[in-house]
Amino acid sequence: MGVMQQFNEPNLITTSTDKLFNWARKNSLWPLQFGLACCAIEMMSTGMAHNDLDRFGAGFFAASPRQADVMIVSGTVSTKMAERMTRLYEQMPEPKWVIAMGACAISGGPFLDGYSVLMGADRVIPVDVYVPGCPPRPEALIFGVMTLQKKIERDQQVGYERPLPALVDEDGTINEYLPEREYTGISEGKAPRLEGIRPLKRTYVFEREGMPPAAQTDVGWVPPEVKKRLKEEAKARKAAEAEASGDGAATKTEENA
Amino acid sequence: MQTVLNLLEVEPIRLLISFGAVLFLVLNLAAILTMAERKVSGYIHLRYGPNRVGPRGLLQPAADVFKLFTKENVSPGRSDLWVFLGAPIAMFIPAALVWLVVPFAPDAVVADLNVAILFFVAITSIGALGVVMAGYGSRSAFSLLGALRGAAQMISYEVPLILSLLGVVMLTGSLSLVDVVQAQGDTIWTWYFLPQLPMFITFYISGIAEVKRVPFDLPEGESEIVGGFMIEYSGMTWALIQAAEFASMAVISAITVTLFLGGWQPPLPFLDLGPFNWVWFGIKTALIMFTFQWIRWSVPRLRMDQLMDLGWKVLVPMTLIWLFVTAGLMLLFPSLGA
Amino acid sequence: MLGEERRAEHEGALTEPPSSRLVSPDIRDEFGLETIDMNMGPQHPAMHGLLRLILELDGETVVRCDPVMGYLHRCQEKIAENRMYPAVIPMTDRLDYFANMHNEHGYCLAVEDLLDVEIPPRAEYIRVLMCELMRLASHIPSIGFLMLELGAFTPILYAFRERERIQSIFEAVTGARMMFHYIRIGGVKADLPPDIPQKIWDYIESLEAHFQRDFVDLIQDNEIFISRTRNVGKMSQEQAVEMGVTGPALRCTGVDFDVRLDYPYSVYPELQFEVITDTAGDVEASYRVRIAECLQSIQIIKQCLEQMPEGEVLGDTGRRIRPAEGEGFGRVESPRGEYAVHVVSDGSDTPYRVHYRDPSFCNMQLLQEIVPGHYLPDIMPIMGLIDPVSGGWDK
Amino acid sequence: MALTLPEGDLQTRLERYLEGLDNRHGLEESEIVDGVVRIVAAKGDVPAVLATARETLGIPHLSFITVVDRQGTFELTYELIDLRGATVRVKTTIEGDEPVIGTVTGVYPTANWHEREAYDMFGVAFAGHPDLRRTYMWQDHFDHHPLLKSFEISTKRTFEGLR
Repeated sequence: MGVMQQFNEPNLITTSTDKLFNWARKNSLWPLQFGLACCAIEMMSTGMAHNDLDRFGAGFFAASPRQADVMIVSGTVSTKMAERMTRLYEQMPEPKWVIAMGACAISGGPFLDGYSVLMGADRVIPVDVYVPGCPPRPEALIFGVMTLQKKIERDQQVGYERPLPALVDEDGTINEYLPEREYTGISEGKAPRLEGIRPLKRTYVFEREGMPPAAQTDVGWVPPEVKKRLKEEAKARKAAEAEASGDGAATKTEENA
Repeated sequence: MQTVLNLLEVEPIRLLISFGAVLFLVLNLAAILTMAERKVSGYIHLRYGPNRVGPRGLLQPAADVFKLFTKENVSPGRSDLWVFLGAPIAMFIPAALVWLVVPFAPDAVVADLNVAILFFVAITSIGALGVVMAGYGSRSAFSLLGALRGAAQMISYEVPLILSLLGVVMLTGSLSLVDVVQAQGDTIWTWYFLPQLPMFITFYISGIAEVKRVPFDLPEGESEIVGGFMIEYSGMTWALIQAAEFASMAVISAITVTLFLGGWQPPLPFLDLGPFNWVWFGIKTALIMFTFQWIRWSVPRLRMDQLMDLGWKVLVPMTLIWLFVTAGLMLLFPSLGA
Repeated sequence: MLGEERRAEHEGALTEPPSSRLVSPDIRDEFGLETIDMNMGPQHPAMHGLLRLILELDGETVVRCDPVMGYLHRCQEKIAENRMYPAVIPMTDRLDYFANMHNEHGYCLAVEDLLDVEIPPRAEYIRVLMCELMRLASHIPSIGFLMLELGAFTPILYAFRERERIQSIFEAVTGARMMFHYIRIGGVKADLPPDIPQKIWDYIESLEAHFQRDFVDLIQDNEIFISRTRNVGKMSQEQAVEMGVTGPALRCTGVDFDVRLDYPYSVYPELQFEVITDTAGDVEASYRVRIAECLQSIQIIKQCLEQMPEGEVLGDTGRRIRPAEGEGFGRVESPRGEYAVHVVSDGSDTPYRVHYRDPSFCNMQLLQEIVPGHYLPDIMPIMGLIDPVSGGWDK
Repeated sequence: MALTLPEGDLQTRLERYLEGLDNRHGLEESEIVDGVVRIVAAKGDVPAVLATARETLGIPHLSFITVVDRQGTFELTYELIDLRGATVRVKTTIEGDEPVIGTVTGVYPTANWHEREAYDMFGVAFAGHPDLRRTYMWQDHFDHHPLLKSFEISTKRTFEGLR
């Protein structure tokens, strides 16, 4: 799209290509074959004979994210899955859209209180259409797909200002624009930890022989002698830290003096 | 006008123009066949299939193609870029090249080679190269497995494919496809699929295996290795692979029709349409392709070892035996040969 | 038994045990052979949800298979501890989302065990009726999934056509397509609408008429289906019992354990049905067990409709459910096997501890036992044999 | 191939199980309640009791292992069923902040994942377990044992707050 973006404002070329490409994109929305939980069954029902999603050209469920256009987040996203979901989202080629299907994908739904449940898919990836329900009926998902089609129809390559989140006064004037939400963090490594809960001491990491590296970070029961050694190591480390900080404090006082 | 027609007689220009026409046909064929596939699957599945885009959903392939045109073309970070991007081209060119020797009608063939069958055999076997390139270039365990499966399968099934051609070659005494069609005559019982029935079946089955369709779609194996060698392709490169697959499927159907089902010949003499005999060719090719799709939506997939068993333990011995039977009959009754 | 003659005909076609395909590590080292590690899932078309398999492959032969779970861990047990007894029922719906009725039933049985509440007989019959409809709505798609994973796309659509019809019955009775919240502590939420028994009867009759055509004739004698499933995932009775397998996956080895008969609950003792077993213990046998169980379910539904008494549908539990201190157990036969619930009460109106024994979780231990030695594409039919559900094994 | 399931009348079988377990081990409590053999054993005896149940009495199936956090002590319930109507419920109590108990994976291989689950959710360590990893949670992201009563989630929904 580099050629088109050299224009500063919409003209005949950009608007007509917009029309063509938006028409093509909205009529050929291939969802990623990505079933998360209960809603996946209703998503499957949508693709099946009774509610035939293929009528709208959206019936080709691509198994590989490289060939998909829209990701239907169908179900509860756990923190363990959130990283995988973000990676799948990043593996999809542009342009791409996301439909959050069901209460869990919108806000966490009935599992909102859970310790391992992400409170909505939009905490990690940008969501275009929300389809409420638990689970939504197939008709609701079809309505969601059609809503997404309407959204795609409005898309422009040049001269389109994305609506920013804003604080609006009572008379409708915009008071202040809010910064856009940044979707970083999860895909780079760790899911956000729960705060305010005291970590327990009874977990240890150890390497298990004969397992591939991916499985080695899991926890296992540790024999007492190893446990003892680990404790000693931790104690030594703590002592070293204390010493270092003591040194640091000492140097600081020297500088001040 | 006359000069233009005269120009068409000049050899290099005629070749170029007719090749352009064939290329146009091949590229459109992929789009038409995806639509046909979705409609046929719809009827088998008791559903409608695409029916919102254009009249009865007929513009669906256009939407798909334009969408794929504007899709981002991702190549994995660790991929071998030249091999990765060259693979779809290496798959598409052989599929399109074989169309050069397919006789659509008595005078409508791009190049009436006297070694057309050898050309067909040589060019189709290049297709395996593209699969291996795609699998190797993607640097993914799934695509590597897919490529290994693809290479093993296509090379194995090349053998029965070629052996099953030989009966026809022996009967005709020529390697030219035009000669083959003309030798079959214009009545349905003189076509080669009757005297060469085992060869016809072998060619049909190994043809399906050659174009990697269900039940032989192990290199793709959507539910096992998630698309196999094409797992990492997106946008236009993926579309090119799909186009190559559909083009090779069409070309295998066309060659089946040419070799065993009388090419452009009408089934009965009074149905001869004269210059419009290519209609017969089209109808027969479409029927064969329909059976491919019918099988596609009806049966499960084989496993690798079973696939090899079928190829080497059933199809190859069958063709070899029938080859000897044909040769013996031709020795006994010399009138059989051309 | 269905197709027994064909089995005899094919005997000896594939007698090589899968373990003989494995090369021992010493030989691998000696010839410098390398294995590749492969991750299958959590997003994979054939993983029945979010399962990740860490595989070690020698060519196409699986050397080691290590299932990793937890991608759909939804804290069901913790949330149940923080909710009142009746409010846990809608959460159990979301456990094994192909067997919602059975989950509710098991939980309600456990709480009723604590409460000693009288359940009206009509409610019991309605519970059994709904559970058996649910079993149909689970077994038929599971056959479709098995075929889908083998590469045949069409049976899943026929299966979902039936599921859609059963779901419309559920919708008429309970008001929801999937998450019913219908079975309550002490009975069921509401009586059947007046025209529903006739509708169920008509549907069951029509299903019986075309069941053979759509799900048996289309699949059973297909040569490729037989070669892909026969002697795949073969296990002995000891192995299956040792690994804690229950349900169709256990019954296909020949152990006739069925909670409905052996640990009778509800009105199952009053109904006539058979426990379906098969001797082979492979994927094809499990397919045949599922098919025959569907026919048994149809018979049970018919008996329920014929014998159903009139009367109340909800026993008196009081407005506020507050069981005395103690423990309650409930055990039902879900489509995947033995589903058990253990509820511990401390006298307050929230359970002190709820533990679900989900059959998907326990049956999945089979994977690491029987997959090594099979080819990579055999994992898919083996998943079809176990037929786990993501919400079940991850809770 | 063929597996023999226990036979005979339910009541005699229950009595046989009770007797068999009672004779061999010093049990703290043992009784038959509502068709269930209920047994309370000391922490150290549990693997031996289960071994007797499987090897001598022939109870083939371990249904589940429940851990209950009694704040200070952990209560474990092993539910054994003989697939023919009889149930043996073995209970034990573990004291202390770092609970350890012997594994029963050698007796009932199916206990493997049940013990992993108990370890993940409660931190109960099973000594001698071949592969004691967490089943559900990640060490990298989560270093709590969530089903402990000391671990509280945000909302508790009861009538108490509403009235």
